Amino acid sequence: MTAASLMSRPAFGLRLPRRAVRPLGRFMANRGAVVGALILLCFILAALLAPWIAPHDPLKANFMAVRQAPSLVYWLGTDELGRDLFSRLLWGARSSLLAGAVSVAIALAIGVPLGLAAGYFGGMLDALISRVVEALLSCPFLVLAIALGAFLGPSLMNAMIAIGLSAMPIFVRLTRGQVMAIRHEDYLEGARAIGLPDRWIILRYVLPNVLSPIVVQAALTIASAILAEASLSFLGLGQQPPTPSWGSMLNTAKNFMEQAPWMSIAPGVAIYLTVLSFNLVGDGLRDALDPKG
Amino acid sequence: MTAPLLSLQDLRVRFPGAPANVVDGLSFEVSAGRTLAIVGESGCGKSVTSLALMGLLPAGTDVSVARADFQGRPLLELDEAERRDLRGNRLAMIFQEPMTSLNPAFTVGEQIAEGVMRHQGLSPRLARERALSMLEKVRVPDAAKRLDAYPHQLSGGMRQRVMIAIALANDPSLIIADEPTTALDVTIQAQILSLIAALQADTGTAMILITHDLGVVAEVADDVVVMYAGRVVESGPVQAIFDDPQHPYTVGLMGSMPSMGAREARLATIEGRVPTPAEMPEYCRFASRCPFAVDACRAQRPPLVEVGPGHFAACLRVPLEVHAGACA
Amino acid sequence: MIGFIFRRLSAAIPTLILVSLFVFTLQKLLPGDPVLAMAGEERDPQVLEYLRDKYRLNDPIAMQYLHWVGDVLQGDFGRSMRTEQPVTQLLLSKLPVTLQLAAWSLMFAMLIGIPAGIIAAVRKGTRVDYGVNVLALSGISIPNFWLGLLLILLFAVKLQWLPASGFVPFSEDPLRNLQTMLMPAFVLGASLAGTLMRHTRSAMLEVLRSDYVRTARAKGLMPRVVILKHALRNALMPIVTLSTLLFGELLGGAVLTEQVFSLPGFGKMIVDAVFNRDYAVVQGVVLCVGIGFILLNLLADVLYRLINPRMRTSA
Amino acid sequence: MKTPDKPILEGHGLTKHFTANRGFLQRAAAPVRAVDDVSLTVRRGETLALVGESGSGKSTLGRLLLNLLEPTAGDVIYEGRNLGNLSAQELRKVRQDLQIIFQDPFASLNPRMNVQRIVGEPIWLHDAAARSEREDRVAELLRTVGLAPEHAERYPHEFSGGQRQRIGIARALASRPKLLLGDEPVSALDVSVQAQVVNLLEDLKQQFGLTLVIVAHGLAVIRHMSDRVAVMYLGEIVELAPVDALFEQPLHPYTQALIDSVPVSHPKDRRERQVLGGDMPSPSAPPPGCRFHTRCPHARPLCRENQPVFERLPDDRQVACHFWREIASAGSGSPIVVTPSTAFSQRLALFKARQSTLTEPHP
Amino acid sequence: PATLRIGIQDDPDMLDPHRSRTYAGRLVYTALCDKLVETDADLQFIPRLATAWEWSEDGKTLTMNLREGVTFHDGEPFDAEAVKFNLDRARTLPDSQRKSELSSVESVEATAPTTVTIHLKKPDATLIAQLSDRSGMMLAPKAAAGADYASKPVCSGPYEFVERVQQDRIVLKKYDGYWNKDVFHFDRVVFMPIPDTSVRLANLRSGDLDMIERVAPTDVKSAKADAKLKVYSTPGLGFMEMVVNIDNGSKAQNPLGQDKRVRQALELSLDRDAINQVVFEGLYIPANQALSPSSPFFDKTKTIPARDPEKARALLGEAGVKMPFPIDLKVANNPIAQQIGQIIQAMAQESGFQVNLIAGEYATQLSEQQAGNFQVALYNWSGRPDPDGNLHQFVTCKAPLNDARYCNPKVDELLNEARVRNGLEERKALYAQAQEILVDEAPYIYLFFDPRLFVARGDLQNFQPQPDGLIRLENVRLAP
Ligand SMILES: Nc1ncnc2c1ncn2[C@@H]1O[C@H](COP(=O)(O)OP(=O)(O)OP(=O)(O)O)[C@@H](O)[C@H]1O
Ligand SMILES: Nc1ncnc2c1ncn2[C@@H]1O[C@H](COP(=O)(O)OP(=O)(O)OP(=O)(O)O)[C@@H](O)[C@H]1O
Ligand SMILES: [Mg+2]
Ligand SMILES: [Mg+2]
Repeated sequence: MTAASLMSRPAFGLRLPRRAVRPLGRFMANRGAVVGALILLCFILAALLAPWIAPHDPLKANFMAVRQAPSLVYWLGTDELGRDLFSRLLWGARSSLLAGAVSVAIALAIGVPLGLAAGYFGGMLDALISRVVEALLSCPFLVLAIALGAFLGPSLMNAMIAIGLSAMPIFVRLTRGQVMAIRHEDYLEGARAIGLPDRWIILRYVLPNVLSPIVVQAALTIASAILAEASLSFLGLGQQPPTPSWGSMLNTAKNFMEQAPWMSIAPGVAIYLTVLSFNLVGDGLRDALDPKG
Repeated sequence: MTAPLLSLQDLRVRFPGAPANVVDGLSFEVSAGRTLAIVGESGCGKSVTSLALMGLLPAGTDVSVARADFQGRPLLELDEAERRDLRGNRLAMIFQEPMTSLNPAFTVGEQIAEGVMRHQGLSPRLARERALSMLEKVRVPDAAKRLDAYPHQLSGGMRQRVMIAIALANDPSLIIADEPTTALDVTIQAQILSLIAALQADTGTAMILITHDLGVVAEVADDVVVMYAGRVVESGPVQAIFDDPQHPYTVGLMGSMPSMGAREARLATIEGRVPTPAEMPEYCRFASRCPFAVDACRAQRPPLVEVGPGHFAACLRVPLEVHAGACA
Repeated sequence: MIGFIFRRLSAAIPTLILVSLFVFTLQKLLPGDPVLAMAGEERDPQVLEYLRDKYRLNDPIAMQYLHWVGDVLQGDFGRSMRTEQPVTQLLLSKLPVTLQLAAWSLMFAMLIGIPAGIIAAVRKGTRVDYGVNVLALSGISIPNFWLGLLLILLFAVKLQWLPASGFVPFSEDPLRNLQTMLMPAFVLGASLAGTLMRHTRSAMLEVLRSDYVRTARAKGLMPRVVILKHALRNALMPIVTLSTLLFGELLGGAVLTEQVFSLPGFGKMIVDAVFNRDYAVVQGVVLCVGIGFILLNLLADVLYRLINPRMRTSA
Repeated sequence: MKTPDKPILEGHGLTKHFTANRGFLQRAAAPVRAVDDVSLTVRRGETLALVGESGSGKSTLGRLLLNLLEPTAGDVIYEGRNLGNLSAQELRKVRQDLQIIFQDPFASLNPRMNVQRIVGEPIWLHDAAARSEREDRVAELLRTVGLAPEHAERYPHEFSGGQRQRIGIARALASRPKLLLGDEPVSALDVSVQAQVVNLLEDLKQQFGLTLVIVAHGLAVIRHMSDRVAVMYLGEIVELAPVDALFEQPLHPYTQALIDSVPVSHPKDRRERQVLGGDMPSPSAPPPGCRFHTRCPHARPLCRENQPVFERLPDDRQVACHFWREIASAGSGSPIVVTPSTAFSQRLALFKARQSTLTEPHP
Repeated sequence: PATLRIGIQDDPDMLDPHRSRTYAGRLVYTALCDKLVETDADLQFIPRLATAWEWSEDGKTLTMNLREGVTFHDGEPFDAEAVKFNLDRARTLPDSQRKSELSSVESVEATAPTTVTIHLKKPDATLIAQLSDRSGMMLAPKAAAGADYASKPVCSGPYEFVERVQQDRIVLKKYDGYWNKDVFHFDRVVFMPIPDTSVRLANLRSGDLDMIERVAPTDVKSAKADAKLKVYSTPGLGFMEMVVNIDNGSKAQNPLGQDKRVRQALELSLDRDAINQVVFEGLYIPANQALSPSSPFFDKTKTIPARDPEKARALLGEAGVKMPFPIDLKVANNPIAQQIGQIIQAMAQESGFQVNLIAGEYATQLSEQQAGNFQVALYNWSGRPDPDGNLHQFVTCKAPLNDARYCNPKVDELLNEARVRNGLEERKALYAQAQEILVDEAPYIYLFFDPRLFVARGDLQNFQPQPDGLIRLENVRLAP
């Protein structure tokens, strides 16, 4: 880098708002991202407020009202056991959003430290971690998920663990790559020159500076995790009855695609919108956090 | 003197959403065979000026000009197709970063030949021959072999030579060189500068040389425009600028260059920094850093006044020794 | 190049060992007795014990692993416990289906995703960009099994334009093969196309900002040439990586699509094998997919070298 | 200027080879010989400059001296102690004494930390001072480098390049170092700002009795700042001499070429010049014999075969060239310096005078 | 078309009747392998490869006359030696799954080319039934001696093996040398495993299949409404039950396992009819015994108790358990089982139970059940023609499928006795007595007999569904 190229970056004014505000501003300027965030907010609220806003008990079967089409009583219709789909949809938001969030949390919790270690220390450790990640990557997701689901017993938590584990390699790779990219940055060398211990440098210097692509990837992974939960439900490995999740609702609904199409429409649209929103938000984050704009 | 090749009056550039013009009323002329240097600190709008002339600014950028006459044609009023025909043909550019300005995926021969084929309609074979002769012309050793080399196989100096070859391939009448040597080592910088000088003498091409290094200016320029924050603060023949700098900014700039002679006293400094676009005042943009500034400087935009033959300065307080010396 | 390929392949050995160890560990962790699962309604204790011995299930896991490695090194992947078919034969019979499905859907995805990504990047911020993006996201967001069923109901049951299932090898009846592949390839391709489009878009945006694209424009080249030659060539790197990754994923994982369209591919086989605890098959498939992955990565690297001359000399 | 003689830091036979990590089972590439068998002494209180082309190993040598890189061979002696033999504990102590300033003011500060934390961290690490005490120290340091204490709450991106470089210097000073390595501390800055930082470094050196090692390729700055200059080429020091001697009578042909390629400072000085041809060879495959022979206008067969010794000459000079005597008398080099015009000198004097009467403005 | 494509639910396991275990396999064997004895729609035994059979007075010798002129698909002739080979193979092959079915056989003797004599250790009333299933299937001896038999089976049925693509299809073609080939009208029969019921039906409706088995009850209505399709249904032999852990490890040590009143209460909390309506569209047959109405052994006297939550609560109170009484119910991870589980959960709740559903995939469920790691499990049994096959191996003390570890010497005695008696009425009485005890002690709570549901294209003629669910293709043809 030369003087000129460096200085041609915009000079930041002291009276300009802080950088923290700027990405937010850029994010808010992105219409798609804002719409996505609003939809998500609605779903999150729905999930949180489900006990209060759900018109019916999501678990209460009504054998007199099996598979009824949407009506004034049952806004979105009822399912194969006569349970209110709208209420189940609200409650299902809990499992599905949780599935997304927790799996990504698991992936992050394992992937990021491994990636940090591999990228920062390099050498044998890096080789070892990279090989393991490669091996994990070549082990098909569903094998892992089925095996884990079978091993731990099918449940939402275990589906989340499986999804998290299989999403983990991406984060290792991403983090490692980012760390490699900044490993020789002067501020790290400066930190070493002061004599700061590696642990501290990784935590205070490396991590914050590799975080933004990770955040973006996390948003996108949440979306795929929600879909993955639906897939696992299809194989009977996701959220277990009678607790609703969108995936399991859709899975049951597929047996009644013709007799009761409304059963699949509600969870289908919910999944679609959520995944779409997470993707939109992820996109927005990426653009907002990318200094190159 | 013949009619200038390019005559620019009152160029203004504003980026969408920006609070002030990045280039604000820039005027200059370049004649065939001459070298005009544009000097100024980083961020003062030098590159933006060159991109505006080339028509390469991002879409949506607001560019206005009172007059931009290039070989008798209104440069900024041409439509996109006409400008495309001009670019790389009559009007060529050399960029600052030789390491990133060449496409890593194609051989240098191809990258030179491409422009030749585009503008001269030569066959690939002839274009390749032309590329070879261009490489020889910019004194790339082993040119025939290097023709099929990829950029990454060349050193920075070599790459900059290739960039020059690309620019010269269609015998342009004007070359805009945006800091062509900044990224290079001193020894390589010297090579490139002397190459450019020699080629220019050969072909009679006019050149706008953008730089922040006064040494480079001293070395090759005929005329100089000193820019500060998007405006011209001083312009004139190179001798006049070096021997008779009038604007306080020019004086400060020259004084802050350490000399190669025996060690002297402390360097002069210009305190403060370039105002950001948000802070650009309508009045003299240097006023906030100028040790000579008076209230009048903050009241109006100082006009460019002729202080010598062809030598202009935009300062209310020139000549300094008269105005400032008196009240010092 | 040959030397490079050889080196890469030998470097893949530890990965394969890890993959196989990994599968063995998973297998060991799996609950459920394979012999019992196999026996189902018939549970003669003597027979169960005999089968356990026969499949070395009573051996320590390390021994089982060593035996298996030894056999694999001799080209023997064992036999399916469930049907006694040789795993090699099983793999060979499923591979064409899986490969075809993967190839068709990837091709479909590329034909849609890459041009769409380029257009979106070039028209960044316009309505075209938004439209393409929303379409791409839709492709990503619709669960495959659901879309698949919907298509079957529409095109196979209602309209009767396409067969609902019944894979026919391309060599046997190309037309019929295309017909059976159309819907599954669309279902899989739709989500891949979305992913590809988005990556193409961001790679293109990145490249369009680069200095050499500016140089190309400064040469007065036509926009078409600038975009399709100078920019795309360089944006291809991440696209190639992604495509090979996606292809690799398809090798092991078009499970739901295969299920819905009754395609006898790897995905379906592996799900059944895991559920039935047919370990030899699981191991065979995973190893095969692992090898596939490694070959794909190799292919990606070879392609890199073709696209990016910088990597050729730094081999 | 008097040159104190006591060494503070010595390098003996320092060598650094970078081997690219090629991974398991892959052919190793030839190592990059970034620094090859270099010995030099840094004297207490002096300013030593390392000059050379890009890739000649200046930064690597600097980092070796500061023990930021593990040498492939050779020793670094700091105040009589071999750094290679110290325990982690002792090394940490030594780290306080040896600090570094980086070239790129945009890359050398952690963008996620505010100035208070950036500058306060070394104090926290080495002194375990109380929080308020630390804040006072930071404020004082900021004042020392010409920033306002109020700046402590801000983040690096809120500063201009020159100000950031000052923050970097403040951080380096925070652990009360004895020696400061500047790795191209001003070359990323605009001339006007560059001058501010050069002046600041000189002031600090006086104020704290620092020893400076300046890595640079801008010769004018070197000339202005340093006491002695070491010229590097392809991982080796080819000439080492007091600054005036070096600039007035360069002995090594490479030094001559370097000085010769500096642009003139005035259009009147334009002249035909002898431009050094070619590029620096790759450090992973340095040429045999004298490493400079591929570009040297005076090269003879001997240069191709024998590596010249790094000869010690009178007047505190050292040079590594077989034929320096003949070449030196050939009389190349030594830049022509034109005295500035009276108009300019007068206005500059006026400018400086005005400047100093104004109180230092803090933006 | 001369091909019949049948969509089946699961992929069969190895195609060796002596070693195979799956129900799906039996579907294929019906076309591929002839057996000595056949059953008709009323579950009566009728001749097939054996044209006649006769019991000795003491019930310990069975003599069978064999059909003449029968050849295996590879041309090998079928004779008494072949029968001996097959029965011996089924009894002695180390991994034969038929050993227990033929455990009463002491030796087999080819007394003449077309006569075979089977000597038994003790009388066995179930033997003919066994010989009407896989134990009585005749494989070509030469081929069966080879190692690769399972992947290329050779029998003597109306259709011979062509190819198999695992999980995709099993193709059979008509065997020209079949002794009764004129009543078989398809040149080829293809079995295609498609596990998902809705996909299976969709394939039938799109014309990619000609016939499907195990149709989802919820799909029956729409299939009936489709003029192009025809629905077949007959009561089956298989049943669905809840297995209660009586004495299998620590999970049995609770009132549910120890006190029959709690189990009775659980049963009383269920409304089988309601479940039938909600889940099965009323197509299933509620059960409280192991013997289906289609079996001659069906006990008409056992009426299904009506749902009675009050009484259930009272029983729970008597048993002294605290309500709500928590129980774990294991269900398979398929939609039907889960629906039933959820309904049971809802119904039992009103009777003072708190049912906790635990879904598991098949293999795990099976091991856990055997290991005693369950309290109650929902279980399906495909059914056997002879009552012994539906009772003895579940409820006698040492029986292999007795996951409940229920043990009542009286029951053992009755069921063992029923094995060696030959008269229908005599046996019927014994089974009735045993079931009396079982209903009272309720180690197994029977829920439903599943009907055999098929859907085929409308122009398929002469197909007759049978209680065992197997598809017999005699005379079946497409309308011209
Ligand atoms: N595309 C753009 N959008 C918005 N602002 C821009 C853009 N390009 C440049 N600028 C701003 O315009 C101003 C002038 O930039 P320019 O690149 O012309 O400076 P320069 O004089 O060439 O500096 P240097 O010496 O660093 O190359 C800077 O403040 C820069 O931030
Ligand atoms: N970490 C590293 N790994 C591999 N090679 C390196 C590393 N650091 C430096 N090098 C190589 O060592 C040689 C010397 O590098 P060094 O940075 O010391 O040069 P320099 O003189 O400081 O150059 P510059 O003026 O460009 O900063 C170069 O060829 C460089 O590519
Ligand atoms: Mg610029
Ligand atoms: Mg350096």
